[in-house]
Amino acid sequence: MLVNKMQSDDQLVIADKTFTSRLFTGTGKFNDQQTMIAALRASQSELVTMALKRIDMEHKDDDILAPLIKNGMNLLPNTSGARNAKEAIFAAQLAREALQTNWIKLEIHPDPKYLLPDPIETLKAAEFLARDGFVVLPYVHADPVLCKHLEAAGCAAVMPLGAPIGSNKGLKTIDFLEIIIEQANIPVIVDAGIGSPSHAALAMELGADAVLVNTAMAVARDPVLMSDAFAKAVQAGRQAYLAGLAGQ
Amino acid sequence: MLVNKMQSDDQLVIADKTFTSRLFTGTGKFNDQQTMIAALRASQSELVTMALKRIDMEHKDDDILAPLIKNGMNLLPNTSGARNAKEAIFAAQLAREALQTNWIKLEIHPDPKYLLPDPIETLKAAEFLARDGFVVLPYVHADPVLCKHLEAAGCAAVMPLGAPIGSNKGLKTIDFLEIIIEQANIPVIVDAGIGSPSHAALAMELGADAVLVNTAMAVARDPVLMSDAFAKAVQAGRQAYLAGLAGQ
Amino acid sequence: MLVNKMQSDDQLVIADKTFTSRLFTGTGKFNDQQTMIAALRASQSELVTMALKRIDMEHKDDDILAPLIKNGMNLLPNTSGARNAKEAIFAAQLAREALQTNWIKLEIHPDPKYLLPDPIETLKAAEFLARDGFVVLPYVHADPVLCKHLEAAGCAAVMPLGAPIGSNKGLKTIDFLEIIIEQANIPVIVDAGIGSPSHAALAMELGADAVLVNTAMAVARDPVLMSDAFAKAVQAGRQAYLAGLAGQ
Amino acid sequence: MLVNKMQSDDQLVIADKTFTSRLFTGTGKFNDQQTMIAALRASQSELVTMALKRIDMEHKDDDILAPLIKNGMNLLPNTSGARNAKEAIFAAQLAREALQTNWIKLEIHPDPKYLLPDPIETLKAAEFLARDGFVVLPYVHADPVLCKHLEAAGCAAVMPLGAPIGSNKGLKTIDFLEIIIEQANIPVIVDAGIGSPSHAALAMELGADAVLVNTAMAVARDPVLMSDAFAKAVQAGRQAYLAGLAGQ
Amino acid sequence: MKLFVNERVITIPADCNIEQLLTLLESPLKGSAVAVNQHIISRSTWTEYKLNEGDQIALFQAIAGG
Amino acid sequence: MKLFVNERVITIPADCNIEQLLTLLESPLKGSAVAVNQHIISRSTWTEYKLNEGDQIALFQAIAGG
Amino acid sequence: MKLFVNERVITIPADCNIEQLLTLLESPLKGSAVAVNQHIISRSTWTEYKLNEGDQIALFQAIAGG
Amino acid sequence: MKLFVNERVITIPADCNIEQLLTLLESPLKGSAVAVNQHIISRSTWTEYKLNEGDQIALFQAIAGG
Repeated sequence: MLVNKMQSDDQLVIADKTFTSRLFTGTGKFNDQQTMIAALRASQSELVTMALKRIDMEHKDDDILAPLIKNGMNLLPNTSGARNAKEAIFAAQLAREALQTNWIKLEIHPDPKYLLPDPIETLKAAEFLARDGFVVLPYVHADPVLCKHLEAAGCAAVMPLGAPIGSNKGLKTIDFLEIIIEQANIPVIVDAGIGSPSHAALAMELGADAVLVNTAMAVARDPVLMSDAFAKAVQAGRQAYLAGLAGQ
Repeated sequence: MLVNKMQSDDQLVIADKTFTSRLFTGTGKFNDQQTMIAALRASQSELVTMALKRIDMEHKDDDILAPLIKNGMNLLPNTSGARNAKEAIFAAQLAREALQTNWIKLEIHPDPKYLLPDPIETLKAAEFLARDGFVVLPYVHADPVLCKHLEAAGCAAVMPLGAPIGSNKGLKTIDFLEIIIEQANIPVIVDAGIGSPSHAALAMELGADAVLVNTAMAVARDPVLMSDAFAKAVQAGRQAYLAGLAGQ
Repeated sequence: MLVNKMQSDDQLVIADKTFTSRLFTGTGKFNDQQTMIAALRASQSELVTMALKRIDMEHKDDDILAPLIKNGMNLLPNTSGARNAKEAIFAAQLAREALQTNWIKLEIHPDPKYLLPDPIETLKAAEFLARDGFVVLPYVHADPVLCKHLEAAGCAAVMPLGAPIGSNKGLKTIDFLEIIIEQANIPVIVDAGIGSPSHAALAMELGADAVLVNTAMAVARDPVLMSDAFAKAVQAGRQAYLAGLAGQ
Repeated sequence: MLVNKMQSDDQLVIADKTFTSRLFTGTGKFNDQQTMIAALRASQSELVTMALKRIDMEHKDDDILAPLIKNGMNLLPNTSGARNAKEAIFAAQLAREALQTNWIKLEIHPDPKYLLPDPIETLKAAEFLARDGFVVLPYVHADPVLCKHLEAAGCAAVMPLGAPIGSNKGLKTIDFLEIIIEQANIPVIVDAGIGSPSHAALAMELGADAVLVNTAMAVARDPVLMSDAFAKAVQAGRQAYLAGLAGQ
Repeated sequence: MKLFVNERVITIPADCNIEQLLTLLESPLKGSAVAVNQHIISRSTWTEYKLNEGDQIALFQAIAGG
Repeated sequence: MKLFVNERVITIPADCNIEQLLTLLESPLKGSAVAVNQHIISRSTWTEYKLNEGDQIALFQAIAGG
Repeated sequence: MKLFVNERVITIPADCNIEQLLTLLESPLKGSAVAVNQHIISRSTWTEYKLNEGDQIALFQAIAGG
Repeated sequence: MKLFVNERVITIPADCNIEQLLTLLESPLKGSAVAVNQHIISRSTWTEYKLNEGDQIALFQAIAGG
């Protein structure tokens, strides 16, 4: 049948990995680990972000790694907390050791209020990390020229934002996402701001290759049901893109 | 499992019928009947609209009825073409005879350019038809006060528009749809203007009880794949509504 | 000079009156009468709305009438508070006696929360009042078909809303205002929801004949400065309409 | 009177210059020089952009300089056409010689289709030019972090875009303009995309210090009338900002 | 003579007309409208219209409003 | 006997009822509705309803539509 | 032997290597990364890398995060 | 003496300075900028700066622009 054929054929390749699901997820802000795992399973996500932090010797965190790996998810450590290229590079190298992966979500946000990414430091770190063998996925403003620079620097994908992290405002940068998608030769993953399944579907309809969702799942009243909703919405948006939406 | 449980329990009741799918569809504008049937099957829709017209004795139309009924779809004849209450009532009564159903999608649009509904004539016809035993689903502007009048007149649901028919512009009336949904004691079905799965998901996230889609499926490059996309998007939006979206 | 020539020629005619200013104003919600008069003067408005109420024998209101008339403003009494056609007709007739004018802003809003107008009762009252010699300006939803009915009923203008009264949300109905303006043979005055000068300018750029502003002026920190801002914005929008905006 | 008092006090200072008008203009795309001068006069603009190009020995251009200077306008040469920092620096230095001003609008856009600015090269050039004694006004994406870098680099103002140049789409970056304005310690001038007076008014209502408009004036059917409309809209938006807009 | 003005009982001299009533009540003539027993009384007849015992007078006035 | 079906003149045998008419016209019974001289004729009476000379028959059918 | 782990003073036996340190601290090997005096130490050398008196150890662990 | 102005070959008298060149070319002094062999020549030295055989002159002028 046509639909199934489409789905099995339509895979996303980034660097050495092939993804069937175009919904990437984060592991932050869930109430507890059990809910997180159940939600991530419902999302069918194959790539989940993680952070790295200095161990607090008094209050050790749960082991989050084992259940993720057990469920077959690929890990995408991020450099959150880094305020400049130097800190981000250090964080990336630590993450590589900790998680034994050369994939890195490069995040540099000097401003603690809106957590918006720094274009200058991000490009600097991306150039270094790409040469250092990393599969670099930088979180950036929806700036088409910057995205071309990052592509030239050897990034494996770009992750432009839809709206400030955690704002749930949707695709406020839609006019620029369209240009980025039009011009990119590497996958475009819309990150940040996606607050509902309809936002995720819209990003996919525009031709984004994937979306990354975290807050909207984690803080829902029912995170598992919400994650399943996102999974369906991403499929719906992708299929609509492939099926050819009529113009307005 | 939670997700399945939710889905099997979450049914929409209108008058004497119970629906599992919240995606209603139209049968217009498809390239051919075979594509239409395949698309409607992919949509999983359980209620499809039809029109009625005077038979052209020279050029008879295909029998569209048999395959729809064979596929278990409920029929919702409309009164399209009616320019006032009198014509709409006559059309409704004809449709009742032709399709042996007392369900009617009441459409009265005097203006041929934008096909916008007439509030005055629609209420007049709705009052008559509801008393005459019809299950009346009126297509209306997203006018909250009018919707309350139609509810009082005995309509089984209201079908406010998102944007002009066939425009694919999405939920341009969103501020008023929210008020209608807040105030209604009967199901609210968003009709007209839904041009993509993300639009459909958004309508469901707002709390609409169902959506009606036609043009966006029929004129897609691949109507079957698009219809499946709409099915998923409607489920996604409904689940998100039930799972409790976080605020912005 | 071109600009001045344009301004002196470009007048708005409604029934028997000619207006140089296309900014109509309301008199509600000002902190005190002195501020109100100063703000209305700054607005250069030539038509101001008023309400009518039963006199409270214990707490008599200020005489608001004298200063308005002294400043050369035309009065537009409204029927606010009316919940149906009968109450609105009575209110209009009272207003005619009280203010010795046959102009009436017809407002019928049964719902106390959003104050949205009732299309059915408004048309009924408009038909009666127009035959009874009133210059009827009905406040209505941005419903193009209803506006044509009101035009046929003999209304002197239509006053479609941009957003719910007092919401300051701007032109949420813009897609339908454009259709109303395209189809109307009587002046179109955008009422309700205009919360800032940019909203007022936008309405005029679309081709609206005038706007009515109240809340945004009255509740500003500096109502006089704000009213002057609205006066300029309305002129700016009107001039842009006349000067021919380029498409996007 | 309050209004006049406000206007005479409310001046914009950038580097060594004080502006009464907050409408900056461009000189491109006018049909002829006479219309351009008349429009710029009507706009009351005190700062106008110019470009620099290699003289075509066969087809010499009109002397545009004399009438601008005669009308008391300050000149803001731009570096348009520069594709990287090196070219922009060279262009800035040429412009300083040609126009005997150290003010420069720094524009670097490698992509000829959308003319979007390059954040990396722009910051590099800005750092150099600021140290070289220029009053640098960089045209940039609405990227708050980049704007802070440019401020630190010694720029006199930042000029974030509302939408791609010449698109007339308005403030598509509004969510980020608000953050830029909130965080900036130097003037914020919204540039590019302002297609109508209502857009200009909106930018000023947000708290922008000035706007730059060119295409929308130059390609209007009546550029003089349109320029006057923009002058009024900018004043309206500024006054509304000062007068304290009520929230929605 | 007793009658009702906006639901309150008022005592006035017999043979009073509407204009006299308004004056008694210190109510402004301008900007006012009067209904007697639900019928609006035209301003032009205020001096002729005699009020009766038990009349229900509704007295309205223009106020600030949107 | 002559009558009109959707404005066209048709000649049919006398004493014909509606169901017979539809059969003659090779028109499907299902999905159809019939009005005679502006009155809608219920499907349940199609076999009883005798047509007369000059009757104006309007014949409708369900088609695809939005 | 005294050294610093995430700014806290820790006393451990001399000749301890990184893997032994983690075991002493009951810290998981998996998902962890270690820097000694600002230099990241590759996991493959943890059993060889001898710690010295006064070393500044930074110990990191993967946690949930957006 | 031959040199290049905006890629075109021009013949001018020897010992010509920049200001003289502009005058010969009937090019306005105001609003112009000049680079010789990629170096921008300050307006204040235009009368002193002697041009040489084969110099690459780039001549710029202010024009209308956004």
